[in-house]
Amino acid sequence: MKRTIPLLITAIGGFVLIIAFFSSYTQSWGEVAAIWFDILAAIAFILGGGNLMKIHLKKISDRKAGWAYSGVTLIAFLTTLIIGLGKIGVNPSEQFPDYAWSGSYREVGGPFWWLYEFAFKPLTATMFAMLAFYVASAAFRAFRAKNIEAILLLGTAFIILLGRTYAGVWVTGWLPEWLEGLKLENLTVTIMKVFNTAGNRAIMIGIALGIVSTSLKVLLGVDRSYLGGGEE
Amino acid sequence: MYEFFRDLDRRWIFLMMFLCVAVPIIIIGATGKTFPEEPTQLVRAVFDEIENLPSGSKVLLSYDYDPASEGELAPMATMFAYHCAAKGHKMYFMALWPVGPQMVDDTIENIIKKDFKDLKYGEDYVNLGYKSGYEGVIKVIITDFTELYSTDTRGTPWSAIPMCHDVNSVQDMDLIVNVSAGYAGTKEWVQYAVTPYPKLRMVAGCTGVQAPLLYPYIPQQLHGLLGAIKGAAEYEALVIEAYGDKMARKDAGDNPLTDDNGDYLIPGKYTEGIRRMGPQLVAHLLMILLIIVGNVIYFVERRREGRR
Amino acid sequence: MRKRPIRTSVLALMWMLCALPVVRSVAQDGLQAPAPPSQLIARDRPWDKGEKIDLRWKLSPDDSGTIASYRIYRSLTTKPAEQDALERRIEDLWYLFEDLYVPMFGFPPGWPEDEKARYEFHDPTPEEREAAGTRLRSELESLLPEIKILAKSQHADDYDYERYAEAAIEALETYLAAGMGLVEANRRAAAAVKLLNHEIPLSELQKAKIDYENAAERVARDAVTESKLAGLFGDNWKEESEERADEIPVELRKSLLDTRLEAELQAETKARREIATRVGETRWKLVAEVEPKLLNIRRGEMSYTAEQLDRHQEYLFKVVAVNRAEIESAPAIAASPVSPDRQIYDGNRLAMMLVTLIVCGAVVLFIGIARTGRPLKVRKIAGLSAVEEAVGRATEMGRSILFVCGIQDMNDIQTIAGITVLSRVAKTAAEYDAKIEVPTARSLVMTAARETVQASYLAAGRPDAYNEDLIYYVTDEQFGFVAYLQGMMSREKPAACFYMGTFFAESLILAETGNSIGAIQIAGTAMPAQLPFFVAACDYTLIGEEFFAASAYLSGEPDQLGSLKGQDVGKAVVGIIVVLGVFLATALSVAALAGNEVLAAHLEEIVEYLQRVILT
Amino acid sequence: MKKETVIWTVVMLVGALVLVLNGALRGAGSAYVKAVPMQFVNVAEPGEVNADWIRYNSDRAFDEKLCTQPFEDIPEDLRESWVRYEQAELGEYLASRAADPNDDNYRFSLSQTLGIWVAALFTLFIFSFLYKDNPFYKIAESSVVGVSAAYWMVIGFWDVIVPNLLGKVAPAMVRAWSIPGLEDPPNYWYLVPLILGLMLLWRLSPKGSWIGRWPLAFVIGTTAGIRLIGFIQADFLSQIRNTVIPLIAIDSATGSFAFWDSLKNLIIVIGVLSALTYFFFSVEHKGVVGKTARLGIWFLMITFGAAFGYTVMGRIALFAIRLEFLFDDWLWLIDPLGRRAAEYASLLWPAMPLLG
Repeated sequence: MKRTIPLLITAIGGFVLIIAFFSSYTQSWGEVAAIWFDILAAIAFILGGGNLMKIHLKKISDRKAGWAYSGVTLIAFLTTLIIGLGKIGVNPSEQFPDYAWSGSYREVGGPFWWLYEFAFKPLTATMFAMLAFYVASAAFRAFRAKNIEAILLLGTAFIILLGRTYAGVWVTGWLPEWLEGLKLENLTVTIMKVFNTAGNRAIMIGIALGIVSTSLKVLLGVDRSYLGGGEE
Repeated sequence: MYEFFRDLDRRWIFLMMFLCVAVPIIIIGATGKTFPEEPTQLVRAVFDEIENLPSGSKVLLSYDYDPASEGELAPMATMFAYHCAAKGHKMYFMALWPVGPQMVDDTIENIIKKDFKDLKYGEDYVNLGYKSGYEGVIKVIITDFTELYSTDTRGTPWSAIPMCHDVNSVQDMDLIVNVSAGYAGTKEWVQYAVTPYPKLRMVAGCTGVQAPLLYPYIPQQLHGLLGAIKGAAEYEALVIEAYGDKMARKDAGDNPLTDDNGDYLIPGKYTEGIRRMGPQLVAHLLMILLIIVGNVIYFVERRREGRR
Repeated sequence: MRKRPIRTSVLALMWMLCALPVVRSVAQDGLQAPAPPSQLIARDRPWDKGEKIDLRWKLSPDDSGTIASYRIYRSLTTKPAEQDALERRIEDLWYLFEDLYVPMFGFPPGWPEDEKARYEFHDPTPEEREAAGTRLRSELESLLPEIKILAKSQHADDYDYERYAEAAIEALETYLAAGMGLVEANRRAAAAVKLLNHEIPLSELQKAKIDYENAAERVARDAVTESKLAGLFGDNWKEESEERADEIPVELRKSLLDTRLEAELQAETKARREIATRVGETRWKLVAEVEPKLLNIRRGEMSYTAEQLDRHQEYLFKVVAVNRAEIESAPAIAASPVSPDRQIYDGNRLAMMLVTLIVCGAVVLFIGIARTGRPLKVRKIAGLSAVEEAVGRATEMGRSILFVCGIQDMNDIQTIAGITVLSRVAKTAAEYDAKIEVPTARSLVMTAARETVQASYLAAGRPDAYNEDLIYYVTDEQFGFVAYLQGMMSREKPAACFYMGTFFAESLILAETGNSIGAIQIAGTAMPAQLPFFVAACDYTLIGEEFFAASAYLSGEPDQLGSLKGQDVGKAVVGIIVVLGVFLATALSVAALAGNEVLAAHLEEIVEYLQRVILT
Repeated sequence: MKKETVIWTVVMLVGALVLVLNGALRGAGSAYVKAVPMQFVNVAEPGEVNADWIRYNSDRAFDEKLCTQPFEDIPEDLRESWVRYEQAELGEYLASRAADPNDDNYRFSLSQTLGIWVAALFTLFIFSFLYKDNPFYKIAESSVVGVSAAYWMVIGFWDVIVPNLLGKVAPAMVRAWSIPGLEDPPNYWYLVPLILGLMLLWRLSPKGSWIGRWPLAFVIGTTAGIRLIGFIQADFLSQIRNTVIPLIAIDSATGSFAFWDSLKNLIIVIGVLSALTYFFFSVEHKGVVGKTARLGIWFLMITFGAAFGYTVMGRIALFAIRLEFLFDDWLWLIDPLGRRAAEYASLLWPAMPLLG
């Protein structure tokens, strides 16, 4: 029972949506399912957020190494949550000035906006920016011409890197007109349009097939690891 | 020497990267000097597409990005708006991303309201705003705008916007300009607007990550593409070349100011891409250098091992 | 040796294509109107969503060289007359409500004095109230049955607004029952009628009317406002006046209001008069302009499918021929109006359904074959044999294993695939008694991962070793999650890192951090943009389809391996279609180059069918 | 180790001193706002159920009798007002002060100044990880986890739960509370996700946690169904369609044979087919298949190289923007946009002659 019903739910949910796609009347069911999923995911925040609080509270109460940082996390979490859910410091919306709760929780100038603009955004954007450094160290360490495959990878990257700056123009700008196709900036375009297109297409077709077969395995109950292993 | 590089602490690489970006930013920021740009074919195609339309053509500008990608895309958005305004096109702004309208507003405030004071809202440009539904929005407005856009962002009814009177759908546009940071964006515009209606013309500006996936569409479905900051910089160079006198800072008598070399003094907001190409160029050279050094080490290593 | 006959026959075929006779038409420009096309037939397109109508007509008898194209028009149809009349009555009723409100009930308490002046009403006498109330009541009573019919009609059903009609009827009935005295009942009834009025979809003709009126109104308004405000603020009066509203003198506000109302009234009257003169004439809308192709000319007829129609409307079509001098012929008009019907099955997707059946069928078939116990041969994937090695090494070193299932939610197949890989890795880890840590970026993924890992420990016979707290939620934010992972990895130094799922920019941050702590890293993703970073920085990478195959490999169960064979059938299908399609497309351009237009036209039709119908 | 600590302490102290001086003497990192009064008037007709609020100073206001009097004279229940603060530049602030010293439309903003400093410090904290893991990074890391988890929860609540769940199940309540413009009638189908959600939360109870598997099964099943169809339509078929290209291409302008395009098409077709061969699972990569698969790998490697090159561009731009934020908004080292008056433009002016 505990395992059969979920398997049935999975199979019925999936196959109904597949069949619905082919009928004029039911084509929108897929979108409805997507909205329902969003709602489920939003409700699941309670599980995730609760888990987050539990872990950090435990660290603090156990006085584990670095428990003070757990304190920072908790304070940041609760402050943001209260300000955001309570729409603190937010003015009403312009269409409904007499409804106190009608304003946007993200209103520019409000406390939640402040947290977004001066904490969330710089922190995440800086994490993103660290990639510039990692890209450099990866280029130094990993791009070694060990074999033909590696040479192709780094050679292409090399051409693109050069071709996408003014340096590319310097290096090959002297080429005569009949060799224009070999100018770095044009070579870049050819690589992108021909080789890159072919490679990407094959990957995409393969992925689509992989997804079809994975989905089928899930729907048919061949692969049921998410429900916990083979045995009943 | 060889040992030093072989066991190089990656923090040295980090430091080099930092310097390669920081120093050019400060030098360029302080002196205003930049590298020259040599526009490539694709960027020229974008420029020509807008430039060759007769003045007064209808251009749909869809700004599908958010603040996270502003660095790469805002210069393009700025330039697209400037170019269309300078050429006298009618601009219809819209967005498929929830924060897109803010990006549009920024552009309107900083470019149109400051430098094109005689353009009138509703007659020369309009901000149609954001509608949710990703590519679904494109599928609808390709045949009928009013089904989704009954009003603009200010709440003006469609029928009360003068420049919308002879517009029923995207098909009435002479050109689609898209600035895109991902889904939904250029790919969806190509798939759901240009592919089924091949008479439509479209140019786009996109982030570096997206560019490889868009090349397959050029030039049949996508008539020009600005790829990442480099594309933005080249496009800026082209527009400055064509409209430098209009764009330049003005003296009291409304004459354009020039520097010692006779080049126009262009306000900083129009050279963002060009300025950013400085650190970009130096950093790319560093990357190339790193790849070369890495390989030299590798070959020396292999030879030494072979000798053993 | 074996291939030569094929090559020879292909060459022979191409040679034959080139040698076929060439048809050319002589262009002849005429200044007279061309002869009209004939026998236009409009029919509902079968098996569609109820938005398409098929048209078919015989070409104009004129020389094909003179006809440039055919223009297709459809009428802007109005609704049935009764429907229209009823709508107008509801509209009138709304105005009546508006007009009667104040005379009946007087002004609400606290209404400002000068507001009263705005309505030009006086406080009504009891007799006036009585009379107004009676009139409203009788109007309503006579209209209510009709509204009820409307609410139950097919029309309401189609447009999905019967709930509004029901609500309106309910409110109106309450109103009639409550008598005239209740202000609140009156308010609600007025709102109900307004709602009803608002919800009835407009016909295209009505839409055009309203647009026209609005436009006239706006022009009149701007004309009045601009002159006055421009005097005050200059050219940029619109923006300026909004920013410096405080500076607009109160008298100017007042005079603006008066002149504007006056101007609007005049404009509206004028617009109505103009529209009145146009009503009754049939209005046509250009749908498309199509050029006849060579095959159309040979067959003497053409077809076109009008799309994006409303299945509740009736459409009349006409087709005219246009010659090279842009002169239109007399029209061919379809015999009667048609409206598109909706069928239960969407025929557009027939080809897709077949493809789905073939691909899915192959997978199911091979799973079935595998279950019969027949041995299946599949090749090795390098990265997968490393899984066990990585887990083993972590155990040896006494360090943990890190497993990340991407940063997307459970509505992404890659996450599900990542979880299935997790189940195998967790089982191995349980057998080796290694600690496995699974931070997740989504709450639902945490839930699913807990189920999975718990089951794996159970399957490995070590349910007691399972620790729920090692599978935990961090944050939904991509870079928040990465910031945490980066710090955690550099502190705890896991010996093996698995990245299996959807990754974006964080791929390289993870891989580089993992590299700096010397962990064995195995990645699997189907994100083409991130693959290069994993390929460059990880020890093993499962590229695209390999990633989905991984769980089948790791499980080693025969039916799982069967699905891989099924996938290969899918790839073979791709290969066949591509080769066939490329051959046809090539033949098409060879024929075109050789100037064989007839053959080219036939081939073009086939290639188009392949691309537009089968592969959509 | 001790020496390193000393060096770092000295560096940091000097840095902090410079920052404080830069902030105190030049005002670096300060932010300004413009106060915009927001005035609204209810111009609903009598008998209208809903209020109809308009900006007192908008275009529409000129059509309303109520707006022909000074705002203060409008009855109190028919008007609402507050002040909105827009971001402004130092240049505008100084200009308005110079024009009229009593004008307080432009103001110094303490909260946003503080914000800029917090943002700048967070930026530095994160970058400090590049040297090595340290307490500053840990503070930034803990903050970002806490703030972002809550941020997404707030978005989930206001953008999903309220409009898509409560707004469907109990629209009257939502209308009276936070979305007055909500028009939809109740749609009780949305009780299904609500019930599924509650089943999911059942996990929190000690007993019957298996109930939580039902919603999970629903999610996974529907996902599998939607993606199966979606990928066949969008990726599988459309990519095959795009590969149906002639090996002999025609120049559309002249109508003659186009050699280079033909070659490109040939390479694309070969590339797609050979890379697909690489993904074949049934056959070992030996002999002809092995060679074809090898060719396929080459195509894949070129694809990866191209993606790498392009992505690098974006990453460097992102880093450049963080530095611009630090140098421009925070330190006032550079001023490429001309946002401040000349005397605030650059700290580097003594070095200008050297830089040319």
